[in-house]
Amino acid sequence: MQSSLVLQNLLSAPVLFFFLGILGVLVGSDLEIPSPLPKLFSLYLLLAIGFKGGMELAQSGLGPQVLLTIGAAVAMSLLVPLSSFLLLRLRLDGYNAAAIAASYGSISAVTFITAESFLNVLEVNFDGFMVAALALMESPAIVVGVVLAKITAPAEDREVSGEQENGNGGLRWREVLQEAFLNGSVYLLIGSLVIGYVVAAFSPAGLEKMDPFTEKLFYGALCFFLLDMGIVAAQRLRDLQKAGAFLIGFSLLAPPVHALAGLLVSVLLGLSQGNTLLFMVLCASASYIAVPAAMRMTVPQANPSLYISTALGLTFPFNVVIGIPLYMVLTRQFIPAG
Amino acid sequence: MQSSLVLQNLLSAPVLFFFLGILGVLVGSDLEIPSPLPKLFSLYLLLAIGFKGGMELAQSGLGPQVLLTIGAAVAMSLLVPLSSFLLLRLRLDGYNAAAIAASYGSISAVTFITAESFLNVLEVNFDGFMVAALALMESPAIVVGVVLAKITAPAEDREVSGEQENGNGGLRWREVLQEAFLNGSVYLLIGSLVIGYVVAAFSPAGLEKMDPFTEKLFYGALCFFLLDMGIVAAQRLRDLQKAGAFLIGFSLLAPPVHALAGLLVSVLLGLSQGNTLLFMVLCASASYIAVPAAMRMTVPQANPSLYISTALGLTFPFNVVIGIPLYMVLTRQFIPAG
Amino acid sequence: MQSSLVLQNLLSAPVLFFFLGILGVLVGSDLEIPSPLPKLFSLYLLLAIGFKGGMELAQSGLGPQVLLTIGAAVAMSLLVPLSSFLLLRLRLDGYNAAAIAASYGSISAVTFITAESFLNVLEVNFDGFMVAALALMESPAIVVGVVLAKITAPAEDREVSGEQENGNGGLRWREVLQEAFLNGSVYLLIGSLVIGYVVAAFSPAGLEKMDPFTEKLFYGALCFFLLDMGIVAAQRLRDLQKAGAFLIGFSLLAPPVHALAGLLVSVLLGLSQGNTLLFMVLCASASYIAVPAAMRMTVPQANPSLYISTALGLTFPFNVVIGIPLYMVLTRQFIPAG
Amino acid sequence: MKRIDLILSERELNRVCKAITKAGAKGYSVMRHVTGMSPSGEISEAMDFSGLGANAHVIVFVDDDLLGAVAAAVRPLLKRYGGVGFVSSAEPL
Amino acid sequence: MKRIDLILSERELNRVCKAITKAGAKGYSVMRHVTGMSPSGEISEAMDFSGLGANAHVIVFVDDDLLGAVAAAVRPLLKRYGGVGFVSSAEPL
Amino acid sequence: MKRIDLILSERELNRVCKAITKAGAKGYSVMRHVTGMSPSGEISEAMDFSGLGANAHVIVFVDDDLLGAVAAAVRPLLKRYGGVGFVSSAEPL
Ligand SMILES: Nc1ncnc2c1ncn2[C@@H]1O[C@H](COP(=O)(O)O)[C@@H](O)[C@H]1O
Ligand SMILES: Nc1ncnc2c1ncn2[C@@H]1O[C@H](COP(=O)(O)O)[C@@H](O)[C@H]1O
Ligand SMILES: Nc1ncnc2c1ncn2[C@@H]1O[C@H](COP(=O)(O)O)[C@@H](O)[C@H]1O
Ligand code: NA
Ligand code: NA
Ligand code: NA
Repeated sequence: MQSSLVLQNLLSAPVLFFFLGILGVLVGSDLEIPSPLPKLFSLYLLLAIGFKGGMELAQSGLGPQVLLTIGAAVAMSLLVPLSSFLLLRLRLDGYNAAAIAASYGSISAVTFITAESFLNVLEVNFDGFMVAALALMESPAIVVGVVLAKITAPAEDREVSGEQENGNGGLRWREVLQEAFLNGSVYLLIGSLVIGYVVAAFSPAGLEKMDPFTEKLFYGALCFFLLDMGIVAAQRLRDLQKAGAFLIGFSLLAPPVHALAGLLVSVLLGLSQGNTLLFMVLCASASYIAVPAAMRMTVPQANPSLYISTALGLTFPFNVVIGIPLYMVLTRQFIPAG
Repeated sequence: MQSSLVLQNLLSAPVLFFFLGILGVLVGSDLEIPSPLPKLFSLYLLLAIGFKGGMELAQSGLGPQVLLTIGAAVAMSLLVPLSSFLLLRLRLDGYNAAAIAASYGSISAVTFITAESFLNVLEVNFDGFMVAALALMESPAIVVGVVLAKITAPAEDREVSGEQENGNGGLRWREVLQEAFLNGSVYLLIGSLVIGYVVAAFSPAGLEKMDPFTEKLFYGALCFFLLDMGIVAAQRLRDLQKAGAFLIGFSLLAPPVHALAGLLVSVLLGLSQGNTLLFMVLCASASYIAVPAAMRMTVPQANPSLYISTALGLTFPFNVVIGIPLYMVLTRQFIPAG
Repeated sequence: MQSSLVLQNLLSAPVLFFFLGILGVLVGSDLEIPSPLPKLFSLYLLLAIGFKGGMELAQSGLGPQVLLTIGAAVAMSLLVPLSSFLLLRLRLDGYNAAAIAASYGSISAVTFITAESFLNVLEVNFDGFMVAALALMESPAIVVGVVLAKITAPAEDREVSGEQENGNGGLRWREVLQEAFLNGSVYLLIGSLVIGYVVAAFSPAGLEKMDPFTEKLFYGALCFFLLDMGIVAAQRLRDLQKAGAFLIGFSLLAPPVHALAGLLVSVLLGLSQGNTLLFMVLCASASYIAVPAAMRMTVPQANPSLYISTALGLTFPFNVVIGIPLYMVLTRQFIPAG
Repeated sequence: MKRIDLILSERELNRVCKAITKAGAKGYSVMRHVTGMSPSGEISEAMDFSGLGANAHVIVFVDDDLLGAVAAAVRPLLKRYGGVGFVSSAEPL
Repeated sequence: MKRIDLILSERELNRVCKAITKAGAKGYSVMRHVTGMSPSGEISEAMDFSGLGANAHVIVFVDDDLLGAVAAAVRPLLKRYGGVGFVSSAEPL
Repeated sequence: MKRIDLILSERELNRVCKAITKAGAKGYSVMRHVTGMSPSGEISEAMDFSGLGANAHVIVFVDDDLLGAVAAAVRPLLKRYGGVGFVSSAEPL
């Protein structure tokens, strides 16, 4: 049964288009999706997933399990970067360790979406409030990362970076929070979630009219975007030689370990099979959009090619290709079917 | 009942996404929809609205009421800029008064589309020929604006601008007409209208195949575009300090006044509730696409930030958020339900 | 009956939008679809047509008629450039003759798609394996073109071009094959074909989810893209004065002649009416995407404006407007209805 | 040789390019979607959907003796519609 | 006059533009979506969807006496975040 | 220092960039989607969807002693595929 799930994932349209993108780079095709078209798809996916999540949240309501799950998700997004940092610090300087830890504490919306599509094909249910968990897990890790970088910074650096632009440390914090909570993707996701909630609650006639855009088109648009993600991930693979064996090992072992932690929490919370898989995927995935952008601004001393190439070049493909079905196998082992 | 209509509009998906865009700018999110993606949505909306309008025009035919309504629409697009000009001239020089008057005489397709969506949600019918009125109201105001600017130009200016590039004034007229009737958005709208008409009349099998693109997708695409319009409108708000209290007052009072004039005409023409709302919206809205582009070429002495920031930063949000439900309240007062 | 088919094609939405684009350029409208939006539509069309073709191929299987048809298609893509070259060599130097011949040996995916839409409206069936023929006809002509250019190159040129960048002739071949088989559009088309096949065979649940994207949206997206193709083709028309009467004649006579050759082969193979039309269109159309890009790299001595302006400015409009219905008339003459 | 840098609104681009050609320049290059700031305000890409668009940057490399003609052709357009122009020295590679 | 060419990551563009204005320059122009290479690696548009984006090219024409102020304002930003700056001579058209 | 401006078709961009690097330049910047005109015709963005694309503008700042090497590496490519190159003087900011 295990291998059949992996195979089923490998042979689904989104994953196949992801491979097509990777293969294109490997064989040297000049296929490219020119900027800003990928941005169109990423904005679309965030808007659609947020809207649908909010809509379902309005239907399920904000009961105790919902709030507990969301709380646990936020807690994981604080714990994962802390433990990752301790491990990464063994081999890396404080700046890079903090930036990479922040990536792994945060999440990848596309991995989450791919997991949702996987569940849809398997006809396993999941709840809209998991999107709220997704939205709230994006930002906290950024704050943790910045704090860790500050704490471990050599004394003289701390002086300089405090002085340089703001004259004091206070303004700096505004920037960190701005980057963490108001960057475009977090903002659009949360905004669409709220809109979906409000429309479902107050003008449900609008839901049906949104359906062709946010629901029907979704799967195809995901395929198109994963094609591009394949191209980009493959290009990132080249940077990995700079990363070294330690980081490569980290980026392939962190996902299953974090997924196991997520499974444990899900069992304790009594989540359904579908929600458990999504929770595991949230813990296992690493951010290559919001966090890198924030780290570049707030911890410029860290090397972007390290945190981007690991999160995008290894962890993302691992989760999309092997991780998701693997976590489903584990879910079925430990969680009774709904 | 009145307040419930306003609320219903405020809580609809398109208006909520519009607010999301405005809010993004106000709180300092870096959410942006990079160029040329907004152009994709504006081209799409024009194509879809034109096609659907033409299709329905073919079904309703070109009876006397249709022709009368269209004639009245064109007349309004000549009268509104003339009266606006007289008012604006009290405080502004001839060039700026002419350019702003032209904006308010012309129309905003997105406001019209939002009103259509509003009617759809209320399940109030309207006719396809209103799109023809929309299309024919875009251009005349441009010609009026240029004529007004010419007439009030100081004598020495007239000389120079006549000479400068063409050697004579004749060629200049070609340019004005070109800008008025052949600018991209007017051309695409009228072209799609004609195509919709022809397809409906001669190869109706094509209608059904166009439906997913022009009809199903429409509401979601409008939401996406209004998100961007919110961002752009909010950015324009900053320019308003240059405009001064007189212009700000004008941009908020002109819409309801012009809408009332439109209501009067609708009553005289015996239009249905749905058509009356659309007619009022056409009169009340101001152009921030075709007219500014034309004015920049033909009346370069006017200051673009004045006519764009009023039409886009104030009049557009006013109409979308408050105007449309307000005009609907008035419509229900004076027009018997179909 | 003949004229009614031509008229039916002329009055279909895709062809009308194509005319709208042409007319826009002729009357001087500033309507434009800014880059990279056209690329979005061309990538989308390739992905959708490939996916649908692969899906249908999985349903029909790879029987002898399928393999024979595909074999004949590849043979045509070798023969057409050879015969065209002999003719073109009468008036043109070897480089230009080879490059133009390669264009006409290869195919135009948009012409093929337009023909499919035409058949859909007529409710005439055709098979998914014709997309495989399309995919496999793109590349061989490129190789033929390069070989012809090499063979007819003056001795001293051959030396230089062999030396210049690679030090030897071997590497050069890699580049030719790379351009022929791995350029973006060929790669995406074949890749999507394979994916469609695999998904249909192994995870058919995914087919339905792709349907709104690849099937429903298709007709409208084709209209949008043909609007742009009209603009581009009209702009290319201006370059034609450089081409001269001989080339203009060639670009208008080659399509029907090649279509007749295709008809002959179809009769011999016993193809259905729908497949015959598509086969004729493949033979008749000329490439303005993959081949020009490849020729620019591998035969830089040829003048791009010659091969692009003929294929795009004349042959493409001819096929879309007159060719397709004309070939259908012939098909009905010689092929019994299914 | 001289290198001329012109920065102006995309709307007037066609006119300026025609003027450059008419003045005898053998070539030029255009970058669109240029944003910028000047005493008359900030130009962003935000209005791109309206076709009012952003700025364009035109580069023209000309022989010294053509500079006068190009300048004479372009100056009135910059004056009428706005935009700036600068000249520096350059040599063919 | 002087022509200043700055090439830096789009992420820091706002800061740099503010610094230029604060230093007293009357205008500048910005080209985005610039890619490039430097000793610290290659910058492509591939990550554009992430907002990490590519480089931007900023051109500032200033009077000679302002060069010092603009340089002083921009240099620390280039040093902190990366990016390069060059100066050449130019004259108004 | 020298500033080298190259304008050429996007298709050949990779080759030219490689040549520049191989010649020893430490960095360069690329602007794509450049349109233009030259004696051999007009280049618009109209063919962009085909990948045949428009022009690219490459800027390279190099020390004076590297100019020769870069010029030698780039010239044959410009000659073979088309494109132009110009050199001016510049100083680091
Ligand atoms: N000093 C300057 N340096 C660089 N670019 C400038 C300068 N002044 C103006 N510009 C550009 O030229 C455009 C038009 O200028 P203007 O017509 O003065 O508004 C501005 O939007 C800027 O992009
Ligand atoms: N010598 C150079 N010539 C032209 N552009 C350069 C040069 N060095 C760096 N750049 C550009 O400046 C960007 C940032 O440089 P850096 O901060 O050194 O990584 C690079 O990505 C290039 O686009
Ligand atoms: N004199 C010039 N000034 C600026 N750009 C030029 C000039 N000549 C050519 N170009 C640019 O270089 C490109 C290629 O030139 P060519 O290879 O001569 O066709 C043209 O399309 C223009 O964008
Ligand atoms: Na995570
Ligand atoms: Na109006
Ligand atoms: Na062919």
